[in-house]
Order: sequence, then structure tokens, then C-alpha cells
Amino acid sequence: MIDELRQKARELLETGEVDLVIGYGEGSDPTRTMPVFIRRPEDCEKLVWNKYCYNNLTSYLTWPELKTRGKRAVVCKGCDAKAVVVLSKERQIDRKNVIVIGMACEGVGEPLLSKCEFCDVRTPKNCDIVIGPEITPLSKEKQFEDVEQLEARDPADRWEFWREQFSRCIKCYACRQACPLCYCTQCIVERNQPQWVPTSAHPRGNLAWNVMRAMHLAGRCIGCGECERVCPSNIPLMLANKKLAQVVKEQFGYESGYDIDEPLPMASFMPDDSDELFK
Amino acid sequence: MAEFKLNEGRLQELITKLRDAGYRVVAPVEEEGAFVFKEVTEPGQARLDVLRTARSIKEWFFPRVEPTLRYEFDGSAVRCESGLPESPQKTVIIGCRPCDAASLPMLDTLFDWDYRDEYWFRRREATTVISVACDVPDSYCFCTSVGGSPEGTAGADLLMRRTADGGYLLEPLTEKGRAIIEAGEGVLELASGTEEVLVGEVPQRFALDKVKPWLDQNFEHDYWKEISYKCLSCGICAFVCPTCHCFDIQDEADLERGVRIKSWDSCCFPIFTRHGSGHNPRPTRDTRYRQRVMHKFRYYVDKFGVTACVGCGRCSSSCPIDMNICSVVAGVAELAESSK
Amino acid sequence: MAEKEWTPKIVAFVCNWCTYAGADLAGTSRLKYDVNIRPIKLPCTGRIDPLFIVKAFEQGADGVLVSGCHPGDCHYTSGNYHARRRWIVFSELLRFLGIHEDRVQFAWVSAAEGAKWADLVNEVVAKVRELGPFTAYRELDSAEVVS
Amino acid sequence: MARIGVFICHCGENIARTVDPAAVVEAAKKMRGVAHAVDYKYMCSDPGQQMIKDAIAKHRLTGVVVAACSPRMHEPTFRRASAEARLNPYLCEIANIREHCSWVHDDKGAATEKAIDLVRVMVEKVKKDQELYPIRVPVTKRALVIGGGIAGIQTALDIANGGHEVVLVEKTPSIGGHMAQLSETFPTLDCSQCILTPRMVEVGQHPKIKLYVYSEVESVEGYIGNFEVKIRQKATSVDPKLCTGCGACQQVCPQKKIPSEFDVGLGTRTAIYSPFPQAVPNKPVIDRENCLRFRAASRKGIPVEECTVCGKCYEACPIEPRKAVDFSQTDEVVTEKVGAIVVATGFDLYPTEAYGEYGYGKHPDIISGLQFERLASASGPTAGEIRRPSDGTVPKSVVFIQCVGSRDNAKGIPYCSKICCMYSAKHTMLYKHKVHDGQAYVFYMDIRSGGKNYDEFVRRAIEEDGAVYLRGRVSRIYRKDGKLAVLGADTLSGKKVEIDADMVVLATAIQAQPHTDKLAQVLGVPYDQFQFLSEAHPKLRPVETNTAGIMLAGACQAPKDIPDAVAQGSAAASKVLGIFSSDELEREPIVASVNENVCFGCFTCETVCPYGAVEEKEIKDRDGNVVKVVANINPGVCQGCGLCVATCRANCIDLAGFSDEQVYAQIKAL
Repeated sequence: MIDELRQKARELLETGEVDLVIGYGEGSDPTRTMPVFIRRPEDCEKLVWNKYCYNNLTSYLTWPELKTRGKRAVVCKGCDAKAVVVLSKERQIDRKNVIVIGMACEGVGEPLLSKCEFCDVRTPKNCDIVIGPEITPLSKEKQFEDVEQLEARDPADRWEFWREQFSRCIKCYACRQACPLCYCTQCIVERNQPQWVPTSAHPRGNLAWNVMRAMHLAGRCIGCGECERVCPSNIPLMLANKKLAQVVKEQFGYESGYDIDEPLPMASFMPDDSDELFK
Repeated sequence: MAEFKLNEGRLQELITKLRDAGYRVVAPVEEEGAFVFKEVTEPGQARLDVLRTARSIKEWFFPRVEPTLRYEFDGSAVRCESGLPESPQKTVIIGCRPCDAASLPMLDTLFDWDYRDEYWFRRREATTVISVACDVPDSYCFCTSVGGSPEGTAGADLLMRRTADGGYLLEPLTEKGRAIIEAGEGVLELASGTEEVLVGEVPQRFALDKVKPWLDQNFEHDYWKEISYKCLSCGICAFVCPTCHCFDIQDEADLERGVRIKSWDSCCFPIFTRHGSGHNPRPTRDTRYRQRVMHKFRYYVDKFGVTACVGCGRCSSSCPIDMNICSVVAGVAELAESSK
Repeated sequence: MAEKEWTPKIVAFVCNWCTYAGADLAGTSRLKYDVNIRPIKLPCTGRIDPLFIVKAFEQGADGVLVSGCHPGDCHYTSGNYHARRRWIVFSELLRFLGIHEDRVQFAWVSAAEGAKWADLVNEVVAKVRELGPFTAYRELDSAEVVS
Repeated sequence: MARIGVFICHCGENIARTVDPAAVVEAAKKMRGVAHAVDYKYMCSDPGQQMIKDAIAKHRLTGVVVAACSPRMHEPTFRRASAEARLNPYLCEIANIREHCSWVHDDKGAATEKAIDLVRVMVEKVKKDQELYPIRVPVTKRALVIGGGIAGIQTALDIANGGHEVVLVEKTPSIGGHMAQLSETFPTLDCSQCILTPRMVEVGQHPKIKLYVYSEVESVEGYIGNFEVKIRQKATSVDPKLCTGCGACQQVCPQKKIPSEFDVGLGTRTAIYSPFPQAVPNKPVIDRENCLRFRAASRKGIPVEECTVCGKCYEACPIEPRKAVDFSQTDEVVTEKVGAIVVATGFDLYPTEAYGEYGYGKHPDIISGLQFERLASASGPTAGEIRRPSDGTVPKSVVFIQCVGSRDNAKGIPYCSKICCMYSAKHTMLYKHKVHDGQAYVFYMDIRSGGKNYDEFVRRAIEEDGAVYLRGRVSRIYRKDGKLAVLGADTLSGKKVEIDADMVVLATAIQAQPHTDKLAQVLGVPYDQFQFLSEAHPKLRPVETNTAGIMLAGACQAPKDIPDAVAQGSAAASKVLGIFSSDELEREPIVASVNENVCFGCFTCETVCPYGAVEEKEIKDRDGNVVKVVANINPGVCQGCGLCVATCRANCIDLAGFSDEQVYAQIKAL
């Protein structure tokens, strides 16, 4: 697979179809990889592909530093590629100028990351090039099990759980920076007139921050789980994201990252949406 | 100076003794799969074998959130109350590594430079630091490249070295250190001098003396762009770093009362240098990451004569995209070589 | 400050066209309802950001009431439809975080439903009174993380 | 530094009874930024307003908070006062301590505390208020009138005679509405046709009225002064430009048994028809449901052009060389730009089928009031003779039943239909005048005959024309040897009564035109649970709707008789003429705007905006290269709902008058 990837990348650069390939390179230890930005065909040897290719490289697509006049290619796992769908829906990338190289993937990390246990895009979708064999998708039936487990506990418990979790947030914003969909040029927490979200990393500020973040990702989060992976305090951020993904799926019949033409659920409505909640 | 012996399995007794002596004992403790310095409530929690905690010990002197001032409005008058800790709790941090300990004197100079920061020093005075020499360093360690050592004593009041028989050798370095020995009486015994201590090797990864001259000459260099494109601009490196000390001050107030809060900040955040006008002198990742390196290896040296990096390797090991400061600086050293 | 006996503090975010007018009607009809409600007027439920509610809790509210035009009757035709999706998701999140659903009530009150407004306020205040003060939120204070 | 003035109104006793103004003043004085606080008996009175003006000058106020009644009442008053004292009117805010406080609470202490909170909230808001200036938009001086009944006709004529173009849209083939179906009208008994027809003709010939019959409004975009309306012209299958209205086609049409809508089923019409002789325009249309050719074509599933069935009307059409009859015609959607809209869609009758106690409309001789009008009308199926639909005999006794459905919660119609008392009285007279030996009985709940010469009219029916009025309900009606036995109660005598009637006339309830709700949603105007359209204020703005530029006329708002409908029609017209009296309109500056530095062009705002107010804007660098595309909001189109503001994740959109800063300050004040 890696040879095919390097080969494809080389072709893309040689033919001038793209002038930048964003991929994975060797990391500072064997259990890590680091993003590489390749502009010269001969550098394609630097590309690697293994079960430590965690990062969702599509986050780089929205960075001004990496905007080029020409086309860019990005190496994606199936889960990462879902972000491309949302990014083009939200007009952050021009799909015509991005070549998405999808890598068939049986999961990353050891032990496997939990997201990989319910992966239905082990052979990536919505890609321009797919490298690797067809891999049968896994069932998503149990994908919300962890959410339901927490749901099963009583409210006071849940509150205590989250209070403790959020109290460990140090406001390093790695969750935001790693998220391919947190592309705002100025995050609302950086908005100080008014300061809706307290900047301090105290529980009150942390709760506001994480509530706001979950809401901003509602109906958008594609479940790559980068926010949770990079969190230095190991806060289970995906629990909240998944909860809202579940609500959006059950209430509005929408799953993020699959269909380019479907309208964004939080920017559209049906007159017959549920009215249960309302007195 | 006389050394003392803590035999295998007696660490918990020592901790109990220290607590009996009125110390708040802080040590590496597991928290959600990560190790952080926390107050030890059960002696068994202390994990002196942990090489690298998620965050350094700095938060015990320079908390990530610190109310410096509380105020209340009374008509047109304002009533203020300082957040300065009157007499911080007597504390002992046990189990930090020599690199963390070395960061303390380094920050002392900063916090006592143009004005003396009592928030820092009151906690410094109330706190005793017991470091543990590294018997098994890992590939992220590079203390030796920045003037440190796996058994360095800088900043520590007492140094513990692992012994082949599973115990520890304790070497008091200051008055505070000796006080620990006294508190530990009954658990500690005089060392025989025949103990075999285990201290690991940390290879030197770059020649520090090459680095600064190159930095002095190369504020503008493609190298910065090359290495920093992948930076996510998050604050992890700064927040886990023992020597990063930048902070932001914000008021959180309503109509009746408010609090002025000091919070950790990071030069990698895009808004770190954004002006009120919207202009940002460090608009891109390379300019921000360059600042991080320059501050540690050039500006700090110019100002205080020391490098503001202790080689703990935390920023590298916890960086989401595997940005490795050691290899970045090693790269600088190479460039310096080749440019000769 | 002097601790007096607790009475619930409910902040209401209401739309200008239906609920605010409905509350006006309750007034002109001299209907009596619980005093512990503090309405804030906005043009439309579509204008109401979830952060308003978070901020209200930070500010010590024990409960929040959000109300606007009935679906289909939005003065701006679709503002409340969008708001409805927003609140469906947001209320689930709050519940998931362990905030009792009675702390935040969403409703549709038209300009003609003065009586409904009065009943609604009474019901919301009663429920919150049952839950007691929202100390859990107020205790999320900065002091906690200072070493 | 803010210098806010706070003015507490007692509203006589209305506020002062439950809120202690002095306490509120004291509390207000302690609020930061409050430079002046005072209370007064009636702030809205001239002296009250003068206090505010003087204070603004004396204390150099930067903002004003008036704690009084609902802003709906006096916000304009106090903002005007502020403006007169050279304080931007949008720096004046109202704390509603009457409707939202003194009137709804009893405990004086608690109510006062609440009032203080409400004042504090507004003080904090006003500190964040910005000076705002009205937005000026051009006015298209053309009006759209929806509905060609008497209300719509009146409106159209008044506007047109006022010198402005009118687009009049009517759903049926002719204007005239229900009034055209009536025989005589109360209280003068002059013939409906005789007074209506000239008006209809005037509309048809008016140079400034563009008439769309057999048409419906499909969509409305835009805002006051600048509406864009799409109108669907249903295919009439007759080219109006060619047709002379000779009627030859109707003579030959073989489909003669179609119940006539105009005669409410008592008469018949052909498939190609014009609803009544005086129709305007007097051009027939082909009812494609019933036309043999169209039915055959759809049966065979072939285009009607290829169908050869019947076609008699085509042959009969004398127009040469191109015939006026044109089977191939299709629906057309035309777009009209107008500056104001008047809705006059009128009413409909609750169907007789809905009344089990009155035989579900099964019995031919139990008819509705409107059917009776057709019987009594000279142009009706019996040429004005009162005859039983069943056997054509002249009924010697007729029972009129009022409040059929109206004021009957069981039928879900709690309201009074307003016109039945009068027309039932009229019916008894018409009947007596035509059948001298006949006897009319009226069952009523009570007589509502308010109006000029109305009660006199009813008395005449009773005293001169001998109608027997029985106060009571009819419990049931059943057949009894060729007659209808009407069982009822006379609550005055307390006796049961049974009347053998030849005919029964039901004064069925008035309801809104079906699908008024759909139209209301197209127009964006509110409506009540009976689908009657809602006026902006039940007393003070009975003609306008809450949507600027859209007015109401006639029974679409509530049951009305002709004089009321005409009066409201003229009122609506005068409102429209008012709008057209200036070239530019001033609009509330409550609109959203985008912070271009922060916007990153996801255009979620564009997808949610109900008004299409969001446009793309290119940001260019010095060399003219496009750096980014951001959202831009057209202040002329924006209606200020703020949906985009709450949708924008980066909060780079804000809404004047309800800005984040203002809301934040309000929440912080609680």
C-alpha cells in the first residue's frame, strides 16, 4: 500500500496536478507519525502508512499558511475523509482543488481506538483516489453504547462525572486546534466583548467552553475523535459529541460526513420536527 | 554531606511521617490514565517510579488559574481583597525529576527580576522539593543537552537515588531537605556508603553552544516555515512545560462583584499577540513557533544567562502532531555546523 | 451579602411578537402569576443563543424559560423552526450533562395566550422550587482549582 | 461615562398600587451610571414627557429608561420625546413594570423588587445601546389587492382613484364575491347587483387597475415598499384578448347539468361558462374537470391538442381566423412588483352538511341563507320567485333558524357571525313581499342589530311584515307528510313549539376562506385559531398586520357585513396611500451586520435567512486579488429576526438593538 501511495503522490506532483501533498511521515518514535508536507516528487519517500497514522490531516486544508494557488492532495483515513464532506458543504474548501487520497484502513492505535470498532468507512468514501483493498465495513449498531451507559446513570451522577472531567480541562485548546471543523478565524472564546465563554480554566469556564464546543459541532462532528485523542487531560470529549450525533440522527435522520448535498441539520428544519419538548 | 537510606517498601511510611510532621505531600498520582502531581491522600498513591508526569510541578507554585484580586462594588466605592496567599500550606513535593526541580531556580530569576512576585515566592518558601534521579530515562529526555543531568541537584532540597536493592539513597541539599530527614526519623537510616545507585544515561543530543549564535543570526530563515507548518497552535507544549511562564489576566465580574484572574497563556495561540486593532505581529505558525524556540534558547539567555529549557521532553511527548523540540534544536545546531 | 430566604430566580427569554405580547395580554387581563420571573425580550426565538442560557446559570439563575411563537406562526416565518432544532439538541446536551430537565423549559406562547403564559410561569417556578436552588452550578467556582 | 436617566411611571394607580415607585427610584439612584431618577403619576402625559426632555438637557443624559407600561403602548411616545430633546431615540428603553409586573402580581414587596430588577436590566441594556438611524428604502407605488369581493373592489378603486396602480387578484373567473350573489341588502333593501355592478364595471375598465381573475398568489418576497409577488394565472382555455363574451360557446356546450357555484347548487351551468351574466370580466372559462374533451384527453392519457372529442364550443366560437377558445392554454406564473399588499380574501359558509339536527343538508328544502338569496334574486334560478327546491311549489310557511353553528362551541365556533340576525330579518321581509299569504318564523338566541337603522329594520320585519320571532333553539326537524316538522322551544313562553314548515332556511356560520392559513404563511402574517387573519392591534391598528406593508380588508379578518367590509376596504386603501405618499420609507434600523474581519464565509447564515438578505462580498487585497468571500447583509431586506446571529458560530454577526453586548449586559444585570 505504501508504495502505491508514494507512487500516486509522486505522479500527482510530477504531472503538476497538485503542488502539495499532505501526508504522514515518520515520527520521533516508532509508535508515532508526524504530518509531512511534500512539494517535491523525490520527497514522496518520506510518506509512511501504518497503524499510528492518527492525525486527521484535513484540518490542514483550512490553514492560510497552507493555501496554495494550485491543487493540494491530502492523505485520509475513511473517518478523516468525512470532514472533507462538511468542509465543502460549508464552503471552506473548493472540492475541485483538493485531491483526497483515501487509505483503506483496519483501524489505528494499539489497542485499537474505540472509533475504529464501529467504522463503516474502512474503505473510504467521497475520495478521489482510494488506495488499498476493499475492507468490509463494521456494524455501527453499538456505536452509542458508551453514551447510553452514561445516560443510564442518574442526573446527579452524570453531573458529578462531567464536573470532575471538566475540572481537569486546562484550556490548552488542543481539542479545538486538532478539530478539522473548528476552522473559525476567531473562536468565540477569543471574543471578549462580550466574553460569553470565560477564558479561565476553572470548572465554570470549562463547562461553558465544552458545552459551547459540543453545540458548535452538533450535526457537524464526523467522529474522527481527534479532540479526545489530543486532550492532555484525557477528558472523554467524544462522549458529548457522540451524544449530539445520536440526537441529530434520531431526531432529524442525519449523519454527518456522508452526503455532500444533504442540508446541514442545524441550518435547516422540517415543519414536522418533534414538538414534544415544548409546552 | 551525610546520606540516608530508605529501604525498599518503606516509602509509604516516610510519606505518613511527613504528613504527621504537618506537610501536605504532593507526588505523582494517577488520574484518568495520566500521572500528575497531586496531593497524596493515601500514601500508596505516590508513584516515584513515574518518569514523566503529564504536567510539570510548576502548577504548585504558579497555578493555571489564580485569582489575584477580588472586588465588590458598593455604590460608587469599590472594596478590594488581594488574592495573595497569606501563608501557603507547608508542602513537600516528592518524586519530581531533576529537570523539573531545575526549572525552579530558573523561574526564580524571572519572578524576581524587575519586581518580586510574591505569588510565586510565598509558595516557593513554603514548599520543599524532593527530586528523584532518573534510573531509566527515555528517548524524549535531553537534560544533558541543556546543562542538566539525570541526577542534577539544581532546585532540589533533597535528592533521592534509586539503589540496586530497590531502596533509595537520600541526600539532603538544603535546610529544608534536612528537615525532611528529621521528619523521616525512624524510617530513614544512615547510609553505609556501599549502596549501589542506579542512574541512567541521557546521551547529549546537540551542542548547545552552537545553537544561540545561529539563532542570533537567523530570525528570518526558511527553517522556521519548514518545521512549523504542522504546528496546531494549541497550548499543550507551553502548559506542560516546567519553564513556560506566560500568563493572561482577565476580570470576571458582574454588577456586584468581580475577580481578577491570572491564567496560563501560550505564545503558540494565534491571539497571544493579536492587538486591539486586529493586527497580529505573529500572524502565522512559523512566527509563533519561532518565538517559542527563540524565547527559550536566545532571549532568555540574553536576559538571564540561562537557557529556558530543562530537557524534560514533555512538550515533545505530548505534542499532538509530534513536534519534537529536541530535534528542532538539534536541527538548528546542524544548520550552525553546516553554515560554517 | 445577607442570606435571605431563597426564592427561585427564573430568567425568561421570550420573542417579541408572540410570547412578549402574550405576557402583555396576561397583564391587561389582570391574570396573577408567580413573581419570580425576569423576562428578557428578543425579536425571535431564532435570536436566542444557547450561551444565553449558560450565562443565565452562571449568573445564578435557578431555571430558564424560553418561549416564542407557535410553529408556523413565526413573525419571521421560520425563526422558531430553526430554534426548535437548536433547543431539541441543546436540551438533550444539558440533560446528558446531568442538568435536570425542569431547570430549562421551552414553550410556545402566542400573543393570544395570556392565560397560558400565566400558567406556564407558575408551573415552571413550582418545578424549580421543588428542585431547590441550583447550587450545583453556582459551586462551579474559580476557587476550586487554585492549589 | 454613562449618564442614565430613569423615569418611573405610576400610571395613576395601575402601577403604584402594587409597585412602590419611591422605592424603585431609590434603588435606581444607587445603580452605577444612573445620573437621575424620578417618578411621576403619568409619564406619557405632556408634563411627564416634558420631565424627560428637561432631564435629558439638564443632566446631559446619555440614555433614558422609562419604567412604565408595555413598550407596545408607549415606546414610540417616549422615543419621540427623547428625540425632541436631541437624544437618539434608540437610546431610550422601556422597562415594562405594568403588564409584566404590577398587573400580574399582588405582593407589593415582591412586585417592587421585580420592578427594580426590570429597571436594572434596562439600565444595563441602555448603557450598551448604540445611536441608530432609520434605514431609507425606495417605495414601489403599486399595490396588490388579493380578493375581488366588495372589500377588495372598494380598496382597489380607492387606491386607483388615488392615482396609483393596483394589481387585483381574484381566484374565481369573475370579481364580485359573495355580494354579487345577494338579492337585496339590509337595511335599505336596495338590490345588491344594482349597487355592485357599476363598481365591478369600474374596476374592469379602470386604467390603473390590472385585473387577474382565475388567479392565485403563489409567493411573496421582499418587504414593505418592495414586494415581489408571483401570481399563478390558471388556464381559462379562452383567450381573453380575442373573446368578445358573446356567449355562443356556452349555448352549445353539451355539459349542462353542472351545479352552479354561483347559485349555490340550486341552478346549473355548462362546462365552458362565465359564472353570472354581469361577470367582470365577462369572458368564459373552461372548467377542465367537467369538459368532455379534457376528460377524454386525460382518460386516454394524450395531450388535449390531439383529442377530437366534442369541441362544440370551439366550432361555435365566431371569432376568425384564430378562435378565442384555446384548449392548449397552460397555467402562467407572472411576477409583479408592488409596494403594499391588501388581503381581502373574504369568508365562506360553514356547510349545511355539518348539522345533524338539521338533516345534514340532505333535505332539498332545508337550505342555507345564501341559497335563499339566490331564490329571492331576480337573476337566480327561479327568476326571483320563492319556490321549494324539491317540487317547485311556493312555500306557505318558512322557518328561519339563526346561529346555526355560530356561538356553538360544539361546532367549535364560539364567535358570532355578525350578519345573520340582519339577513334573516331581511329574508322574512323578502319572503313576505313575494309570498303575501306566507308566514315566516324565526328561531333566534337573541337579536344583534347594532348599527344605523338596523334595529328599526328588524322591528319592521316583525311589526309590518309579521314575521314570528321565537326565542329558542330548534332541537330537530323531520319529514311529516310533505312538510318539515320543526321542533323547537320558545323560551319566553316556556312552551315547546312545533311548526309545520314548507321550507327551512339555516343562517349558517361564517368561517374564513379555506386555506387562509396557507396564504397567511406565504405572506408572513399571523392568524387566529379560526384562520381569520390577525390585525396588528384589536383596537388601535385594526387594518394593518404585524408585517409592515400588508393590510387587511373585509371578512378575512372577522365576520363583517357590507358597510363594515367597505369601510375597512377604504381604510386599508388610505393606509396604502399613506405609504405611497412618500418616495422613500423609513424603516426600523433593527438589522443585522457582519464583522468582515472575523467572517470566514461558511454562509450558514445565508441558508437560514428567511428573507434572502445575505449576499456574498469579496474582500480584496491592495492588488485587487480576492482574499476571501464573506457574508454581507442587505439592510433593506433584513427584517431583524437575528436568526443568523445565533447561527453564526464565530459570533461575527450582530443585531442592532438586540446586540450580544446588550443581551449579555441584561443577563449580567440579573
